[in-house]
Amino acid sequence: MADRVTVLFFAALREQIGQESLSVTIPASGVSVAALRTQIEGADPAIAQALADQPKLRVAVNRTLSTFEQLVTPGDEVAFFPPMTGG
Amino acid sequence: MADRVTVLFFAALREQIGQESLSVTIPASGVSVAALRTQIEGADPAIAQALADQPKLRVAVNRTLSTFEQLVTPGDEVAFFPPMTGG
Amino acid sequence: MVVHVAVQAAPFDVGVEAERLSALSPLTGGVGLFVGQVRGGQGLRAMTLEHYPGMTEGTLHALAQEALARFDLTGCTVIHRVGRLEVGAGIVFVGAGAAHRGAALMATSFLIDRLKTGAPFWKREEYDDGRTIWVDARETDEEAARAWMSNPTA
Amino acid sequence: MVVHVAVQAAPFDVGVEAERLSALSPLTGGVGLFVGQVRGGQGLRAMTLEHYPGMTEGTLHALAQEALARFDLTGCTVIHRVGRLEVGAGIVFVGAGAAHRGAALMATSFLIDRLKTGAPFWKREEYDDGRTIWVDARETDEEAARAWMSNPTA
Repeated sequence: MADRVTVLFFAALREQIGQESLSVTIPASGVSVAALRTQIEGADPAIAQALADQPKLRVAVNRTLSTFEQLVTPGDEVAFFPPMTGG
Repeated sequence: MADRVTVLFFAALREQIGQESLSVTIPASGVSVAALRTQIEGADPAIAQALADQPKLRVAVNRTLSTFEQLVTPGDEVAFFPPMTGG
Repeated sequence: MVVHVAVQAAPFDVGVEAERLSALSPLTGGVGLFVGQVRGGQGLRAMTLEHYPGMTEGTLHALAQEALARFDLTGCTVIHRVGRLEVGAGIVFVGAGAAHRGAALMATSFLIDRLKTGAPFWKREEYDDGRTIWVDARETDEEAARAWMSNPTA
Repeated sequence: MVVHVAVQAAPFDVGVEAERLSALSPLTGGVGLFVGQVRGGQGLRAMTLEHYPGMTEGTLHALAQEALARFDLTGCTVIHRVGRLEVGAGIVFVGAGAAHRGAALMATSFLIDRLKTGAPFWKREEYDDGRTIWVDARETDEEAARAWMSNPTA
């Protein structure tokens, strides 16, 4: 329970995956966003497909837009989503 | 009475001259705005001074911005004013 | 493409004017608006807006039509007040509706830039110490208006 | 310099928001405003605006602060609606007050350009024939946002 991150999906991604959040165990030392992505893709083919269908996938770590190199540590909130279309 | 134009003054010009309109007799064949200006300056030193005090004097003939070369014919309305400052 | 133009002593209602533009067409995606108001400071108490009654409305209509011709709009509005206006009071309202925001925002800038030096209004400022001063046309305003003239396709 | 930010399901009142900006300071000479609304056509019936509740308000506040840092403003406002909105309904309101119109109008453009691709909102369109489509980010919107990034002093 301690070494977990919350993963959120929004918009088309949430709809395609059919769930809006996951709780994922990671090493206490942390992983990159890219490694976290590979981990959740490996665990669920529907997630792998949905993420692959987003050529311009965006990620936010702790509610701030981030890169896929960003380090994620336990307790973080990581959100994946398509390009934003507000306004 | 037939060969007259109405001359209007606005803003600082109106205030300095102390009147807002004149009726001026011109030749039936018309005159340029520049000639009309010379005519009214000659008739009233206060007008001459007020127009001279406006280095960027503007003129409208029949309610359309015009040049000083524009021909003015009897019945026209000619307005002199400083640069406009709306908005 | 609907034009609404008014020259009036009464205040304008920005909410009503915004709604007028929003409701012009179901194809409107964006509405740009600008309100100019009497800016205080340096002891300014009020301004009096003088205009050339016979010429003003025609000039504003021509300006609105030029905006319609230049930008892809669903409509536009120009309202200018006249008379004595205290600090904080609205002087001018311009707005434009369009399918896309770029046209709406460009037309809004165009209308206010051109109106500043291209319509027969004059401002007389009134200060706390009793001085009254006719506002000089600002060179930057004339440049802003000229920029639109030298760029007729924007 | 006062910032007003809101994320809400309820409609916004453009008149109230314009007045809020006008009244911020006696030194305000101009207020720029923009309203984005659901554009109809091609059988579009409504849109649903989804957002990232924990992130949205912070992003909008950061955007408003960036506008204050970039332009000489008396204040600015960003309001974005969420939920289902029918054709003609307001989606977004941005506005900025300033001593001079240039800053107010530039800030208004900046806020809407950056908000389009820089805040966590997503639009799902709903058509008369029952189709629903997630709106793709437009390349022109991303260019408009990038233009402000490569021009940090404007």
